[in-house]
Order: sequence, then C-alpha cells, then structure tokens
Amino acid sequence: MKRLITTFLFLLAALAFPGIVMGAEEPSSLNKGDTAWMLTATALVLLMTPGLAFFYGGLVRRKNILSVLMQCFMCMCLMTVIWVLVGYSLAFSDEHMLGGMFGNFKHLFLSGVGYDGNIPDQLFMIFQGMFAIITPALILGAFAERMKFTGFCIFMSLWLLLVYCPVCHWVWGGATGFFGLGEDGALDFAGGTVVHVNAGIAALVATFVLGKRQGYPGKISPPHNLPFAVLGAGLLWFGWFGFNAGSALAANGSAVNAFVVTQVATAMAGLTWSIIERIRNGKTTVLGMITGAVAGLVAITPAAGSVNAMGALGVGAGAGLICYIFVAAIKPAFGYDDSLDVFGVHGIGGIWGALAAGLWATNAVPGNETNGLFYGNPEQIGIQIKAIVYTLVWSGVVSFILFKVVDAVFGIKASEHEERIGLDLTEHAEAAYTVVE
Amino acid sequence: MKRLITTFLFLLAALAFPGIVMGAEEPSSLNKGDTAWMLTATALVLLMTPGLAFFYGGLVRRKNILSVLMQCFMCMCLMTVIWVLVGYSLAFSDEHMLGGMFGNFKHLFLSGVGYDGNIPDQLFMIFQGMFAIITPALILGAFAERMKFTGFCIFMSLWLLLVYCPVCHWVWGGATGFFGLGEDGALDFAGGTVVHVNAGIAALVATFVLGKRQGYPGKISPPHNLPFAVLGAGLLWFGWFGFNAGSALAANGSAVNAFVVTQVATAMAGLTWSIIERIRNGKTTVLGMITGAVAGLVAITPAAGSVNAMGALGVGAGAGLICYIFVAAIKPAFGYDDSLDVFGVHGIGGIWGALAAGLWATNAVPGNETNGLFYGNPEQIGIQIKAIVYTLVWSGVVSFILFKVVDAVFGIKASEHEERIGLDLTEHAEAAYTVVE
Amino acid sequence: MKRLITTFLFLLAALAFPGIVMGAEEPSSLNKGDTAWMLTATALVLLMTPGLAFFYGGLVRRKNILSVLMQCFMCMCLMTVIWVLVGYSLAFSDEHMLGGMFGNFKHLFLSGVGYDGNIPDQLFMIFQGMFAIITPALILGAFAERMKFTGFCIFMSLWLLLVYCPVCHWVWGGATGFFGLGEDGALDFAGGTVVHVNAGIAALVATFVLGKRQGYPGKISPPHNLPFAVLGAGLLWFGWFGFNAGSALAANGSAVNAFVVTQVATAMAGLTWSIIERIRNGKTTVLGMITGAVAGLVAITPAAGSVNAMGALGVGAGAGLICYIFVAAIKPAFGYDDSLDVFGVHGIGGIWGALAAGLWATNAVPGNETNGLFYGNPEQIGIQIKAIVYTLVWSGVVSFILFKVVDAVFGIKASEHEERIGLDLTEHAEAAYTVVE
Amino acid sequence: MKYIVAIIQPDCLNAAMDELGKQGVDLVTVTEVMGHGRQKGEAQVYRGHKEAGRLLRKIKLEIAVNDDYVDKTISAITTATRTEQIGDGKIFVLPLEQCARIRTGEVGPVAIG
Amino acid sequence: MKYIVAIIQPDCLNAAMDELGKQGVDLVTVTEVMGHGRQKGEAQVYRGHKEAGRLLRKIKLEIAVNDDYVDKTISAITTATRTEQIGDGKIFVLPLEQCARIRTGEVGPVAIG
Amino acid sequence: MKYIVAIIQPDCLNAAMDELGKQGVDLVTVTEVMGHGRQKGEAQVYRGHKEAGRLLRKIKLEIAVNDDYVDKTISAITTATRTEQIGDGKIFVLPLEQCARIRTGEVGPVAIG
Ligand SMILES: Nc1ncnc2c1ncn2[C@@H]1O[C@H](COP(=O)(O)OP(=O)(O)O)[C@@H](O)[C@H]1O
Ligand SMILES: Nc1ncnc2c1ncn2[C@@H]1O[C@H](COP(=O)(O)OP(=O)(O)O)[C@@H](O)[C@H]1O
Ligand SMILES: Nc1ncnc2c1ncn2[C@@H]1O[C@H](COP(=O)(O)OP(=O)(O)O)[C@@H](O)[C@H]1O
Repeated sequence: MKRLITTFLFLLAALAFPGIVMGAEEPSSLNKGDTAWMLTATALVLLMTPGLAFFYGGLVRRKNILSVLMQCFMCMCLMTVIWVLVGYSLAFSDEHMLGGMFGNFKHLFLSGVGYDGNIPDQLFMIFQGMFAIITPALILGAFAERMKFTGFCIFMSLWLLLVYCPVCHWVWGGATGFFGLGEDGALDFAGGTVVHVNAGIAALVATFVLGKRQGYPGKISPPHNLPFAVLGAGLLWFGWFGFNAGSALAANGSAVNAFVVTQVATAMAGLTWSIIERIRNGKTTVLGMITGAVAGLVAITPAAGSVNAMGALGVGAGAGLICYIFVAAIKPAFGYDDSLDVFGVHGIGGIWGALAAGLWATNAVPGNETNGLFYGNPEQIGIQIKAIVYTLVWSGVVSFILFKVVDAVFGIKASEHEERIGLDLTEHAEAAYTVVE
Repeated sequence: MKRLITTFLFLLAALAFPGIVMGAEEPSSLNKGDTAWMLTATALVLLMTPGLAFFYGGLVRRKNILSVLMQCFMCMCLMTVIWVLVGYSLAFSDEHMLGGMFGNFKHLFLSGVGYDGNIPDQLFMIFQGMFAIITPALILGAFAERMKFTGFCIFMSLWLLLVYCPVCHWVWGGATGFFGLGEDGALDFAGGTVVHVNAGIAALVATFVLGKRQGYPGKISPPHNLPFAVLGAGLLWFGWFGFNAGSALAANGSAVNAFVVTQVATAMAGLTWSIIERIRNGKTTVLGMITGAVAGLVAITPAAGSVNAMGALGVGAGAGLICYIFVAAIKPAFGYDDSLDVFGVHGIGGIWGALAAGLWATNAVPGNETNGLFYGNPEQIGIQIKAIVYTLVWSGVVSFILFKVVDAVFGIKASEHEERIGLDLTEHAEAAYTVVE
Repeated sequence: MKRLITTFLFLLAALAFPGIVMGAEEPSSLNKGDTAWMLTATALVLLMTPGLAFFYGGLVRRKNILSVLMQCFMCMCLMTVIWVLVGYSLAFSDEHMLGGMFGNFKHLFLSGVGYDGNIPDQLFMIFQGMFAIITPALILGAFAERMKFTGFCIFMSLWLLLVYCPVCHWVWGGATGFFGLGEDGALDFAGGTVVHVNAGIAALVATFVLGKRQGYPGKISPPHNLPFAVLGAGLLWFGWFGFNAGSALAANGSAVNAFVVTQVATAMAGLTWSIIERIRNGKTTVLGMITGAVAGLVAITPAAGSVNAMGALGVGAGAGLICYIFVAAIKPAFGYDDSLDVFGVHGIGGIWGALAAGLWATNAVPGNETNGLFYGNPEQIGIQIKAIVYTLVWSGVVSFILFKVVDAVFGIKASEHEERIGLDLTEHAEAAYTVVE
Repeated sequence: MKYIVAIIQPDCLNAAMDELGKQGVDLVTVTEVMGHGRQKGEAQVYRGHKEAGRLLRKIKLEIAVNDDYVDKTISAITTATRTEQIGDGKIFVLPLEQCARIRTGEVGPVAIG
Repeated sequence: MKYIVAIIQPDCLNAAMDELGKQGVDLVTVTEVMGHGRQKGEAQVYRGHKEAGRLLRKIKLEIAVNDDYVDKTISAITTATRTEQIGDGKIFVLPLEQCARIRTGEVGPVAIG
Repeated sequence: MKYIVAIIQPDCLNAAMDELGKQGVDLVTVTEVMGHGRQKGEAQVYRGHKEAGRLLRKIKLEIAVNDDYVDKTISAITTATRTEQIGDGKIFVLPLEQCARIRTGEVGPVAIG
C-alpha cells in the first residue's frame, strides 16, 4: 500500500505544475453546428468499442468472454492515455520526422493543441483518439481465446505508436514525398486503409505467430451468446455513423452523404450475405447477416466521402460477396485460425472498400473532387492500390516483428492449461456468469 | 459459387454507369445546427430497431430469440434498399399517382434527391428511411415464434410499398384531395397513424391469418430473458428522442417541445401502468413498467408537436391506462394470439395518441398552430378520426390480402414441428446460447 | 376496473384546461448549434440510467436483477413527473424560499418555462431533469437486494424534493448568502457534489439504516452476469459525455474541454485500477477495470469545466487509486454492506473530484476563470471543501431522517424470506431468466 | 422406494406436472438437459462452418416415490407427454435405498412426500 | 458404495461444501435445478397473464461415497442446510455398483475419493 | 440394465459422443454441471473480495444401457476423455430396474436403445 501512495504522490507532483499552457479564450472562429455534430460523432465512435466488445464477446466460448471485453476496455484506457501523451503528435504534427514517416513531438502532451478552428483542435484530437482506440481493438478478434493479457497490453501500445501512428500520418497527417499517401490523392475518407486494412493484416500476422487454438477447426464450440453479438453489431452500426459521417469534420453535405452511403452499403452487404446463404444452404443465419453488415460498414468506410448511394449499393454488394467467399471458402482452405475473421472481414473488406472508392468515386458528391474508374478516371485505382500496399507491407512487417519481440520478452500465448480452463479465470480471476444464484 | 460471381459482375456493371446525377456542390443554404441535430436524430432512429429487436427478443422463448433478431435486422437491410430504390419516391414525390394515393417515380433511385435545403434532401430521405425500417419491424411482434422467414421477407417488402408508402404519402408526402390527410390538417407529428396505427392493425390482421401458437394461451412459457427486454426498452426510449424531436426537422423550439413531452408522457405512462398493477395485483412488474413506457412513447408520437408538458401527462396517463386495459383484459377476452401485444400497445396506443393530439393540441407550442378540443377546437377530433380510419381501413385490408397472397405462394406459417423445435434452429440453423462451453 | 376509469376521467378533466400558458412563438434568440448539441446531450444523459441499471444489475445475484432494473426505470418515470410538476421549480427558480435553501414555486407545473434563450429554458429544464433521475438511481446500489419497493418509491420521491432540489439550488440554482455555494465560486461543473457526493453519502446512510444482507460478507455470490455490468459501464461512459460536455450548455470550447478531460480521466482511472490489481494480485479484473473507469467518470465530473487534459490524468489516477483503497481495503475493514460500493465509488470519487477541481483548475480552459492550488490559488480548496461539507451534512442528515420515517410508515427492509427467494419474485412477481424453454 | 428419472420434451413440462399432481405425486426436481436420441438434432451453420448439432433441449424430471406410486408416476408422465412423435423421451426407474428430509430429519418412506 | 443425491437451497451451497470438506468428503458434483415441493413457488404475472410459478431454484449435489462415509455425508449436509423452514430439501441414497477414475483407470472404492 | 453417469471435461464432449457412437451407444443425456474434485478451481477476485472458486465447469453424461454394453460404454468414454491430467473425471455405474419409452410404451431392455 505504501508503494502505491508514494507512486501516487509522485504522479501528483509531476502533474501539479504542468508547464504546458493548453489553449486560450474561447475563439470566435468556432462553428457551433459543426462542433455540435463532432461532439456527437466522437461519442458515437467511443461507443463502437463496447459494441465491438460484445460483437466479439458473444462469438467466443463462454469461458473467454471476459477476456475479450477486458481487452476492448483496456484499449479504451491505454490507447487514450498514449494518444494524448504522444500518439496524436506522432500522427498529426504538421512537422515530420524520419523522412515523413512520423509526425514529430511538437504536440507532445497536447502541447499547442488548442480550442481554435472551425471545430477546435482539441475536438479533432479526441475524435481521432477514438479511432486510435478501436483500430487496435479490431485486431484482438484474431487471437481471441489464446493471448496472454500482459503481452497484449505491451503489443498494443507499441503497435499504436509504430504502426497506427505512421500509417495515419501518411494518409491523414499531412505526410509528403515517399509516404505522402494523402498528398497523392488516395481516397480514404474514414479509414479503409488506416483502420481496417491496417488492423486486418496485423490480425493475419497474429494468427501465424500465435498458432491455432486447441481443437481448431473441428472442435471449437459455436458462439456462446449470439444475441450479444447482435447487440454488438447494432451498436457498431449506430456508432459507425459517427465514424463515417464524423469524418467530414463538419455538419455539411459531405457528412450527409457519408451517412446515407453508410446506411445503404451496410444494408446491401447484410442482404447480400443472407441471399448467398439462402442460395447455398437454404437458410439464412443471424451470424451471416451481422457479419455481412459489418463487412459493408468496413467497405464503405474509405469510400464514404466519394461515392453516392447508388455506388454504395455496389460497394455493399461487393463487400458481402467477397467477404463471404473469403470467410466461408478461402480461410478454411488455408486452415489458419483467425478466431473471429478479422482479416476476412476487416482486411479483405477494407481492401475491397479502398478499391471500390477508386471505382465509384464521383465528384457529384459534395466535398469530393475525385472521380473513380467508372467516372472516367482510371488512375485513381493505382493510387488506391498504392495506399493498400503501403499499409499491408508496413503493418504486416512491423506487426510481425512486434509480435516476435513481445513474445520473446513477455510471452504471448496462453498455456494449454489456461486455454482449457479459459482466459476469464486464468488471466482475470473472474467468471462471466454464475451457475448458482 | 460461379453463379454468385456472375450475379455480382452483372450488378457491378449495372451500377457502374448510373446515369443518375445525384447532387451538386455544397449549398450555402444548409443550416449546420439543424443538420447536426438531424444527423444525430437519424442515427438515433436507426438504433431503435436493434432496441426493438431486444425488446421483442427478450420476451419470446429461448428457442426463438434469433428469429426475432434476424427479422429486425433483415428489416434494417431490406427496407433500406427498397427505400432508396423506390420507396422514398412513392412516399415523398411531390407529384402524385393513382389519384394521389402514391407519389410517382420521380425520385426513383434517389434521382433528384440532392444536398440542398435547410437540411439536405438526402438527409430527410435517410431520416425517413429509418421510419420505413422500424414500422414493418414493429409488426413482427404479432406473429413472432411462428412465421416462416421467406414469407416474412416477401410480405414485408410488399407491405412497405403497398401500405407504408401510401399512408406516408397521405399524411406527410403532400397528397391532396381525397387522400390529403396532411392537407386536412391531421396532427401526426412523428407517426401515430403512419407508424403505429398502421403497424398495429397489420399486426392484428396477422394474428388472424396465422392463428395461434401451439399451447396458447395456457402453455406459453414466460419471457426467456427479461433483462434483454429492459435493455431494448432503454434503447427504444433513447432512440425515440430522435424519432420525435427529429420530426421537427430542425434544432428549434418545436424539437425541444417534442423532446420534453416525449420524456414526460413516457414517464407518466410507465408510472400509470405500475400504479394500476400495484392496485390490482399488489405488485408492480418490470414488464408492466416497460410496456407502459413504450405505450407512452407510442401515444406521444403523433402529439409531440402540438401538446405541451402538462398535456403530455394526460397523454401518458391515458396511454398507460387504455393499453393496460386492452392488453390485460380485452385481448384475453377475445383470445387471439398477438404474441407481443403489437396491436394492444402500438395499435391502441397510436389511436389514443392520435385522438389525444386532437384533445390537448395548443398553439402555445412552438411551430404548432392548431388547437385541440380542450383549447376550443372540437373539429380537430374529427380530422384525427378520419386519419385513423383511413389508416385502419387501408392497412387492414391490404395487409390481409398480402398475407393471403404470400401464404398461398410461399407459405407463412411454420410447421408444428418447426414451432416445437424453435425457429432459431429450423429457420436459421443456429442456437442463441450454448449449453456447453 | 371502474375505479380506474373514474381516476382516469378525473385526471383527464384536471388536465383539460391547464390554465398555464407554456411558451410562445419560436424565438429568434435560439442558437441552433447549441440547441442541437443540448438535445443530443440530454438524450445521452437519459441513456445513463439504463446504463446504470445494467452496471448494477449485472453485479447482483440472479434472483435480484429485475428489482434493480425496476428501481432504475421507476426513477426514470417517477422523478420525471415530480421534476416537471415541482422539482424544477424548487431547484431552479431565481426566487428563493426558506432563506435561500430552496427555490420557490414560481415554475410549478413548468409555469413560465418557455422556449426562449440561447438554448430554450424548456431544454435546460429537461436536461436538468435527467440529472434528477440518475442521482437518486445511483443510491440504490447501496441497498440493492434487500429494499422493499414501495418504501423505495416513497423514499426516492421525498429525497428528490428534500435533498436533491436544495443542494442543486445551492450550487447551480442561484442560491445566495449562507447557501450560496455557486455564488462562492465552488467549482462543480457537472455535479461532483450535487450528484455524486450527494448520492454517495445517502448511500452510506442507507447501509447503516438497512443493515447487511444475509450472509454478508462471506457468503454473497459473485456478480451473476459480468457482461451486463460491462455493457452498463460502456453505456455510462458513452452517456457521460452528455452529462459532462452537456453541462457547458453549449457546443463551445468549454464543452470540448469537458469532453476531452472526461475521456482522459476515465481512461487513466481504469488504467490505474488495473495496474494496482496487477501489482497486488498479479491479475487484472474486468470488474476492477470498469469500476476504475466509473470512478474516473465520477471524479472528473466536478472538474470537467476547469482542468485540462494533463490535469485530467491526475484526476483520473487519483480516482483510481483512492477509490481502490477505499473499496478494497477501507470498506472491508469497517464491514458495512454497501452492496455495489456506491459510497466507495461515487461518494469518495465525488469528494476526490471536487477537491481535485480545486487543485488542477486553470483559467487556460475555455469558459473557466478560476485557478486551483497548482495554479496559484490555494483558497479554492477551501471553497471546494465547504461545498463538500454542506452536501455531506445536509444529505447525510436528511437522508437518515427520511429512511427512518419511511421505514416507520411503510417498511423498507425485505423480510428474511423475501431476501432468500429474491426480490424479483417476491416484489415483482417475475423471474429474469427462464430455465426451461 | 424408487428414484424415477424421466427425459421429456420441454413443452410437455407443464402437462406432466399437472398430471403428476392429479396422481398425488407432488414433489419433483426438474433439470434442463440436452439429449441425443433417435430424434436427430438440427444441423447448424456458423460462418460457413457446419455443426452436426447432435443435441436437443430436453427436460429431466427426478421423482423419488414409494413403491406403490411407481406405476401411477410412469403412467402420469406417459399420458401427459406422449405425442407418438420421435423424441418423446424415456422413463428410467432406479432403486432408492434411503431418503431423508433435511428440515425434520425424518428418514425412509415417510420422508418422500 | 453409494450415490448420494441431495436437493438443497441455493444459498446453502457454500455451507454444505464447507461442512462436507470437514468430514473428508471432498468430491462433489453440483447442478442447478428447479424444485417443486412443499414449499410453494411464487406466483408470477406477465402483462396480466398469471403463472402459478410452481418451480423454485434449488441446487442438486451428487456425491459418490464408500459405505462408511454415508452417514457422515448425510449428517454434514443436514447440519449445513437445515433451517427448519419448509423447502430445506431432501437427501436420497442410491446404490452404486461401480466407480472408475478416468485419469488412472482405477476402479471400485479406491476410485471414489 | 445399468444407468451410467460420467463426469467429464467440457471440451471432451464431442470426442466422447463420437466414440460412444462408434460403439453403438447412441443415446445419451447431457447436463452442464459444476464439479469439485481433486482438480482445484481457480481463485477469483471481485473488487478485492477473494473467492476460493471451488467449482469448475464439467459435463455430466447419463447413459442407460443393457448389461452387455456397460464395458463398451466405459471404455469408449475413457478412450475419448483420458488426458492423464487431473480433472479428467469419473464414471459411475448404477443399477437400473426399469426403462420405458414414452412414445411407444415399450418397457425393459428393448426400450433402452
Ligand atoms: N439410453 C438412454 N440413455 C440416456 N438417455 C436417453 C436414452 N434414451 C433416450 N434418452 C434421452 O431421451 C431423449 C429422447 O429419446 P429419443 O430416442 O429421441 O426419442 P424416442 O424415445 O421417442 O425414440 C433423448 O434425447 C435422450 O436425452
Ligand atoms: N420426492 C421427491 N422427489 C424429487 N424431488 C423432491 C422430492 N421431494 C422433495 N424434492 C425436492 O426437494 C425440494 C425441497 O422440498 P420441499 O418439499 O419444498 O421442502 P421440505 O423437504 O422442507 O418439505 C423440492 O423443491 C424438490 O426439488
Ligand atoms: N466422489 C465423487 N462424487 C461426485 N462427483 C465426483 C466424485 N469424484 C469426482 N467427481 C466429479 O468428477 C470431477 C473430476 O474429478 P477430479 O477429482 O477433479 O479429477 P480426477 O478424477 O482426475 O482426480 C469433479 O470435478 C467432480 O465433478
């Protein structure tokens, strides 16, 4: 107890005179309508991580649900703290380091992040912070039911700094030159590459480093609580409006378009998945429906600022079809154990979405000036592919190295005994549900 | 698989050159405050359908919860697609067909739905699209636990086009002449007739066409997961602020009033139901409380733009009392099997609310110029009754015909065996909860 | 049934001619951006009570979850009605009674509460109404699993009027002189004293009046459904953005700051709790994580308008540490049965937060002009302590008297038999989950 | 004394208890179980992964009775739950050596009812 | 060898296991069951629809013991769970013919503990 | 006839059922139970309050068989579930006096399968 108190007093002292001046009088430049929407959108994106927690948590076995919820909530805590301390600066400084790969330390501890602008910089910072929470959280579906918690925390912290921040900097943070994906004109409205391809490939790498769960594939029980997964899907869908329409950073026509196409693509993808199941198995499943819907949400993310509602039908139908083929046919053929299909849904869905943005983009959409292939601009496809490849390579390689390093130092794979008993009890000393009383 | 790919390529091609130009530069006319609120409100209304899914899903037997969740999510997908393709045009074209019964095909594929206006037309379109999702979804509570899924999808698609779109057109879509309910001055702020009476009567018809569940009424088990129903009620309450206050289409005094009266009427109705139970049985129930609250939400819906907070106490008390009497006394007397009391809560609550709007409407409420009976305008009651009757007749008759037709062609009633095993397994090949692991 | 109908007709008549004129034309003064945000914020605060219901409900034994959900929903209904009838007037009239202890009856039945102002008064009224719902609801965690429902309803109604309304009046309602805590300059942005200290001390008093649950502490089963508690924590976190950032009453820099620090303090507190657990037990728990996060939310509440993100790290770390010590060490040492640690988390967290506001407050935060100790203004601590002490004394004493009176008249403690069977069945005649079907 | 175990369909529980009550067999313990029998389970599909779904929800009744109640008990259960469809279930009769009522400490046949 | 089945109140589980432990009976299998006995269930109401609510939550203990442990087991359970209120529960003793430990393949009395 | 009760690890259920099927033992009733055995439960912590966590999830199989199937059944279960780690479980064999198929009214050995 003594140790704790000393630590605390130290912390207190350290924070007491924080040298850093953070802002100023309320600026007249602030647009209240835009600020109102962005406050809401930011809250919505925060809610996506609990949503994801239930989407994932319902799909694992009963003995592991808490470990999934815990990992999601730990992302909400840990990533926030890292983000305000240093992550935001690395991703969004307008001055660059290491050849433009990273931003620099200008905004360390939010130094110089004020309350000015159409929407305040602080608001942009926290909106982006929510993205920095959910992106790592997405990955955990790949190694659910078998990753040790300490290794998880270390890996995720490093991943945020060394993978997420740079990719974010390249696409949205103003990187120029070799890493200037945004400068190139890559269409990634709300994070098809930065978020989904990025997390998806890291997830794939994770499955290879960690190996399979015991008994996979034949003897893994089905989802222990599908209603929880549906609840999570509902919250994700709801929160995703903040993610996509919020990425307009204003309550304008671009936000409205992003909102509309999010709804349309998601609906179309859910419908497509169901129709495929109906044709192939004669029955539609709830898990298929929500998986399709999430695939649609993923795919429309990069394209939400540049395609219209009719294009969104195409994006959604493609997402449902391609992700279905991947999850139901290609993954089993390869036989790796991506527990909750993070690569199949987010990786593949994100790649498809980034390509689709290059197909259906039209300058008839407010706030967008880029046309895609179908509107006469074939070059856009090339730009999109470049962004995808950069992300795949960087995230793939660095994630692999990080996994290996963290494994060597802390260990990442739960023991056979722990896996059998379940991570809830062995890693968190709790049971999700009581049997008695 | 081949078939799928061909279909997909076809779809792709069809969407590639969509002829339709959809919007323009960001217009200066857009009000950002209003747009901010309407983006939020639209997301809130979307959340109501997952909310409804849990409200209903918790009340059925364990073996059928997924079928309820699936039907709700299918509405989210299917209705969205139909709405953007053709439904919106039928409901909201300012040019009419068939003597004003429907809008015409002017806005087919959202043609001509742009980003202009105080709030962009696209935003209005998607806000209304969320109503077009939840209205059919409401009906499914009536035939829960015994409807076949294919028949469900077909019925709902037709119902949207042939029942929802016209009624919506009469009240909100600018119909004139014989069908000009809105023109008449009928008060239906957020859908008492269009949504609740409409769905309620279709639900009642469904119970007669489908017949009872096996063992009804004596041997139907109680709700399998009441906390889920409470969760759903909480999400519905939350989302309903978007439904009602969003129907002001602006962040103005009218929206504020709608927000306030929604809260007050709901609270009063929940309280009333509880008091009645306390008097009659000595105990209050959670199911009673949330049923009462939903009845209050339903009843205030048409009246939210025209009554004030004190009027809302009356609307809520009446909703609690009348729906209680209906659900606890009248329904059992008739003996039909409306599984989740859709008619008793939405039908009756909607009728009461539409009448109540004609009683307590006052022009002291911002944005409303119509007084009701208690404020010296007895004619309003007549106008309200007309709107109710039109809706009851049209929806009742057309729903009946649709059920019969769909039954004849596809079959709508699950077999005895399927009902016994439960629709989750027989229709969707899934179990909601595992028993092992 | 006759009795019911008579009551209803009476109510109807009473409400029919409500004398009170409630508002006017839509005023031009209304700011749409601010109104848009406050509509959203109000809905978010409403959602916190269902969130709390699940946070609490998941932690009790299976036989009592419905009683917790019911008490929360009853607060949503009962407090709303009391608030619009009289509570708002007692708390927020600008004319005072009883030496400034209460507001007067000027706004009885919302008389004179109009649609004017930057945000309409009606909107402010309903935003504050949501606070009047959740504050009493917080208390119920202390006496969960053993309080009779009728006594609960009576106690809570009186508590709102006699404890919440005055304290609210002192801090936010414009009280002057002896009770002028707001006038003094006490920093309580969103309710550290008004909400959390207030509810926390009432909770502590409750545990002494009601005594322990049977078998406490050794034989109380663990939380019956931890995922529900996590769901509740997620909804609370989400809703709390409305609570704190909404307390700026505008979409401005102050709201943005409140939003940012809410996220940062919560994350830091959750992280701190987990780190402590990791150090002490070698394992982190989900319950610890969410408890820490809630403690962070509580602690930042009073400080959200005056500390910046770096200060919020201090507030959060302190909240995690202090609440942990209290809940895991001090409470067990005293041995009283605060079932869900309302005092340990809300009382202690609220006290810490109110003090912390006096430490880290800085006028660099938009909308705040007060510095705290660390920014050279030691007096502020004294002002904060005064506000805390006033609240502790008034709420402690009056809550105690109320409990005793209600106990004498209605009885508050469930019988041994009822406690054993569980309140769901004995008080509400329902079971949360079926075992069969 | 006998210890009777019956596996029945979930939707027959109420009927079975009614019928047992009529025969004066009032005390029974009910468990939710999963059965694998002649009645085949429903196949399941999770993201394309197929499960045989061998188990179906069933209800197990356990009833301790004195010897003269055995036949009544069996016939009551049979009457209430027979639908002549596959999956109706089984009744097993096990010997019971001793029975004690915790509340009173009574033992033997008198403690059963 | 005997196979002892006890139906007890849920809130007595911990006490029963403590007491059994003291008597050296360490191995037990616990099931959540619903009981219908002299103790009547609580009536339930769902939207005006009343249910008799015949079943109450109970806990079933199953304990295989060698013959010389039978009395100790019964008295341990009785001591821990008797409150002299209706609903305390019952203990049933069934004959047990064989017992095998899966891990080692041991059979008979030695495999029980 | 015998009534075989086996307590096994949850993750062995599928294997056990496969193996039983191979031996022609197709009918089985499965219950989710909690076991306290040599394998110690995992300690739990709730807000600093520690729980011994004595119980672990297990699966109970109940199988009524004719006498000539007893050995096959035991060996099938053993084969499928033995990992030689503590907690593998136990098999109990109880005498079974009577068996009836509800659907047909058949009784005795013929009703078992
Ligand atoms: N020999 C057995 N041992 C254990 N349980 C059995 C046995 N036979 C049947 N059961 C149980 O009874 C249920 C119904 O049996 P089933 O064979 O499906 O129907 P039927 O008795 O009509 O042929 C099974 O699901 C299983 O739980
Ligand atoms: N003859 C019996 N057969 C099966 N279960 C029984 C029998 N008698 C009692 N039980 C179980 O024991 C529980 C307690 O019995 P009950 O009659 O309520 O209490 P008491 O034994 O104190 O009279 C019942 O709920 C039931 O589960
Ligand atoms: N004598 C017994 N009576 C009842 N159940 C038992 C008995 N012995 C073992 N069990 C059950 O079998 C499970 C496994 O037993 P355990 O002692 O942990 O493993 P092992 O048999 O490998 O030593 C226990 O959790 C318990 O449920």
